[in-house]
Amino acid sequence: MVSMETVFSAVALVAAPFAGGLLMGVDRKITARMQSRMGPPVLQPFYDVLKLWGKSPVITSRLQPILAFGYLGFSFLSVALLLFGGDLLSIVFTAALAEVCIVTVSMSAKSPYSYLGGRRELFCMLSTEPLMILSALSIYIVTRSFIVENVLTFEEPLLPLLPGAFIVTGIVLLIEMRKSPFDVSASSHAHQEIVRGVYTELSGYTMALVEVGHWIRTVLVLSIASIFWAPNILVGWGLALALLFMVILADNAFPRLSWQRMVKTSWALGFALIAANVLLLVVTGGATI
Amino acid sequence: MNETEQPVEVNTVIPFGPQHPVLPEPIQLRFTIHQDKVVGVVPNIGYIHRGIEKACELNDYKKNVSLCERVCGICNFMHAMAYCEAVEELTDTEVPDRAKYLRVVWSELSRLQSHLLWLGLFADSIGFESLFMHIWRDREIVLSLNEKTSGHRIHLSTCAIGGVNKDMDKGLISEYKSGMELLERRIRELAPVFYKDRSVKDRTVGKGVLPKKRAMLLGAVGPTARGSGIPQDMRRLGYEAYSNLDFEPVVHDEGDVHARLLVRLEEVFQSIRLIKECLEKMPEGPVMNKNRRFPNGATVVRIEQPRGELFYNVMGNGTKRLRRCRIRTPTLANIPALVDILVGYDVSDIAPIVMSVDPCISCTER
Amino acid sequence: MRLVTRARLKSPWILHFDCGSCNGCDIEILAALTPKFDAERLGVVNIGDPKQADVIVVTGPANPRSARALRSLYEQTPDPKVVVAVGACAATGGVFRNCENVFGGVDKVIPVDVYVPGCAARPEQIIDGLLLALRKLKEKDGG
Amino acid sequence: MHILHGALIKMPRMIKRVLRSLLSRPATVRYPFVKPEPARGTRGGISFNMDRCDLCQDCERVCPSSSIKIYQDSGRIEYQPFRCIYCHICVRTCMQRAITPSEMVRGPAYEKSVDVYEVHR
Repeated sequence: MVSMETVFSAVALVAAPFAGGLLMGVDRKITARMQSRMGPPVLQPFYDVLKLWGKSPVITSRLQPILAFGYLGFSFLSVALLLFGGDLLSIVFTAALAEVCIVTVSMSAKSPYSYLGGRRELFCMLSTEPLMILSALSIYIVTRSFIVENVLTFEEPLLPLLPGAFIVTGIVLLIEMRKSPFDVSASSHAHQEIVRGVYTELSGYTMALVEVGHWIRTVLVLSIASIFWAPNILVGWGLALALLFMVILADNAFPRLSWQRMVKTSWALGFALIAANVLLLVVTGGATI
Repeated sequence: MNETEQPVEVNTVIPFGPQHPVLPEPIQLRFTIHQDKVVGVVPNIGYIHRGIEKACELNDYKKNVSLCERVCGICNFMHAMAYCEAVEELTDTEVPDRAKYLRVVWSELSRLQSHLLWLGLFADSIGFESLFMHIWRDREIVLSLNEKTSGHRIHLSTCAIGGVNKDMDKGLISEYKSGMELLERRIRELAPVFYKDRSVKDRTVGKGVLPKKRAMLLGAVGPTARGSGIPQDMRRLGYEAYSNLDFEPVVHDEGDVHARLLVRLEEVFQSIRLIKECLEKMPEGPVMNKNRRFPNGATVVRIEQPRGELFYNVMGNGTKRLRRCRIRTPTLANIPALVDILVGYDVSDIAPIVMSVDPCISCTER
Repeated sequence: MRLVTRARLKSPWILHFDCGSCNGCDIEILAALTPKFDAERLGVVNIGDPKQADVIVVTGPANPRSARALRSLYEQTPDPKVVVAVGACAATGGVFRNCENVFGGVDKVIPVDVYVPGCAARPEQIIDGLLLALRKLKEKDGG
Repeated sequence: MHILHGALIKMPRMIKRVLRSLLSRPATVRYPFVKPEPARGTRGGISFNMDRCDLCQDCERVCPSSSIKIYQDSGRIEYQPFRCIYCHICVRTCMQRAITPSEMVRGPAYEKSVDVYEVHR
């Protein structure tokens, strides 16, 4: 017998890329308005991806299509794990696998821009992965479980207990969405010293796949952020969207920083916030270690 | 290629250009990178060379005004003005006083346009999209004044031999005044971003340092030299109406990217002030003296372009064609300095450092 | 009309290459993307990577050296693509017609689909040129 | 209070401007849909008035881009709008005032067209 929840999760899984594309469109619109422009229509990301799908690709290495599919597939898998109540840690690792795919794509090409982009993407991974794991750990400390299903059924909202971990998720979102100040590996507008960075060698349908994968990853991080108000999914998503707005605001208020600065900032800020948060929990008796 | 045959220390070579979104113009800079640091730069130019100097000898000397104007689209008025000044000297043509003031107004307007363009492109090169957009939005004020003056947003085409071929009426002057006030207000609002914002400072302070002695040795000009503490400004030679105006060159001593940034930012305010002063002091009268002679002899003109010293050496031989028209542009003088300041910095600093000397390749190669 | 064709008309990513212009047109192309004209309304993005571009926007009269770079960019850009020559000198050489080192027009190097007149071309004209190029793209698709 | 003030000072400087433009109207002219009036004196295309032209070739002589060709014997003028740099020097030079400047700029095209004018005798 298929339960209601399973059906809901399956629908959400199918809707995830569309939601991601829509969020990207809203992001581009808000960014444009912040720059006092009109901005593209909200459906613009879908036009872009459809067009890329129909364009004849330039395949520079044989690995490229497989890895592009891999990026999309693993991103999908991580969202699926989240929706079907999987393990937070395995979600983080699956997401990292997707990242490995795109790094391999860019490293396997001859272009120096792509190579440098891949290297910087590795540094992005180096900044985000520990923060994701720490975030998951701090959730574990409160709820005594890594399983999303158990976290969701935890009796009280997590945010008052874990404000630090929530901010850390915001930093992860900033890096994951490739927004200033941390858009070191690639940027949507390509006004950057390494042109399109990791995306340089992608074209046609491989680029479309990676673009959709990127949307899904954004949805993934936002859903993790929404867990912080687990009892009520609507409040949770409201929080996640507020985080998205803060990220867009940061994108427009900062220049791009160097990758060294990115690693330093994210580690220092991330570790400090999580440590302070855990300390607070112990002091207030919210959790026992 | 056999992997094992490679030396242990592999240097990556990055060809930066000729097509690159950070630089709208084609120049190739081949960077040798070692462990994310630039160890060598080889500039590779010639993508824009058109042979304007030769064409100046083939044309009628009056047509050259339009051609010289198109040496560079950004500072087009200054090129036309320098050429006209040279020909006026060779033909003993007196320029009316009002025309002199109008030339100063329009050349300062060019400088304003160029510096705002640069501030925007620089913001873009450090990945500050929104600042780029806001600066370019404010730049439209200058362009709309250009359009009202001469009917075109970029190429003013108002400079002619013997004066200027457009006059300003009362209405336009008041529009200029209100436009300058609006622009000043809007740029003042953005100025703290360049002065104080910590993230901008993080990208600019201490990057691409050019000490004063080195700048002198390499012959840097314009804001690149002024950012290194050299108070060099050709406007102090007092050409056109500059001798009647009151100003001091903007100088910063640090010699890094931030200093060059501040020099240009402060020159924006200086230009606004100069334009206002000119509009106040402008005398009435004709704007054009007809010239009936052919250029004869040789002369040298030096004027201050937004990027530095512009040098025209025009030789005539008493016919309608010139014997020689030699143009030396500021970016050419700044390329040795550019190559020097890039070495030793990170790959991520390449874009701001290259932008900091404001390379204008179409001037450089002509 | 096919879905992909419709999407193609709404998302022209441009590759800008200057092969010898005076900068006038180049800054106007950038100005067309900034707040006053904001070509991003029409989906225009200055992508800078030939492999992902749909519209090649060329300025300048082309000289032997930049022609080589231009030709390689044209070959790197996958189909379907259109070329827009912006400015008088990209169309015919314009004021540089008798300079020694110019070919006098981009169409001597690569096939050009749309010519935009003006020196420098205004942002309005450039946007019109892009829209005309898109119509050509549609014709190429058989739409 | 001092700490709060310090934090505000150190806040990124761009946020104020960015938020204000988010809430105010964008500066965009919706160009292809809304066509603004051309500014007075815009240097647009030119056209020849053949009733006035006396084929003196003055405009051909001054044209910096050689976009005007006048054939005196056949009474024909060829004007290349895609070579023209729209400097309007010809308009100022023409003694007969036979060249009419327009404020409408020339639109883009698939082909480089040439405008041909002929004297009706």
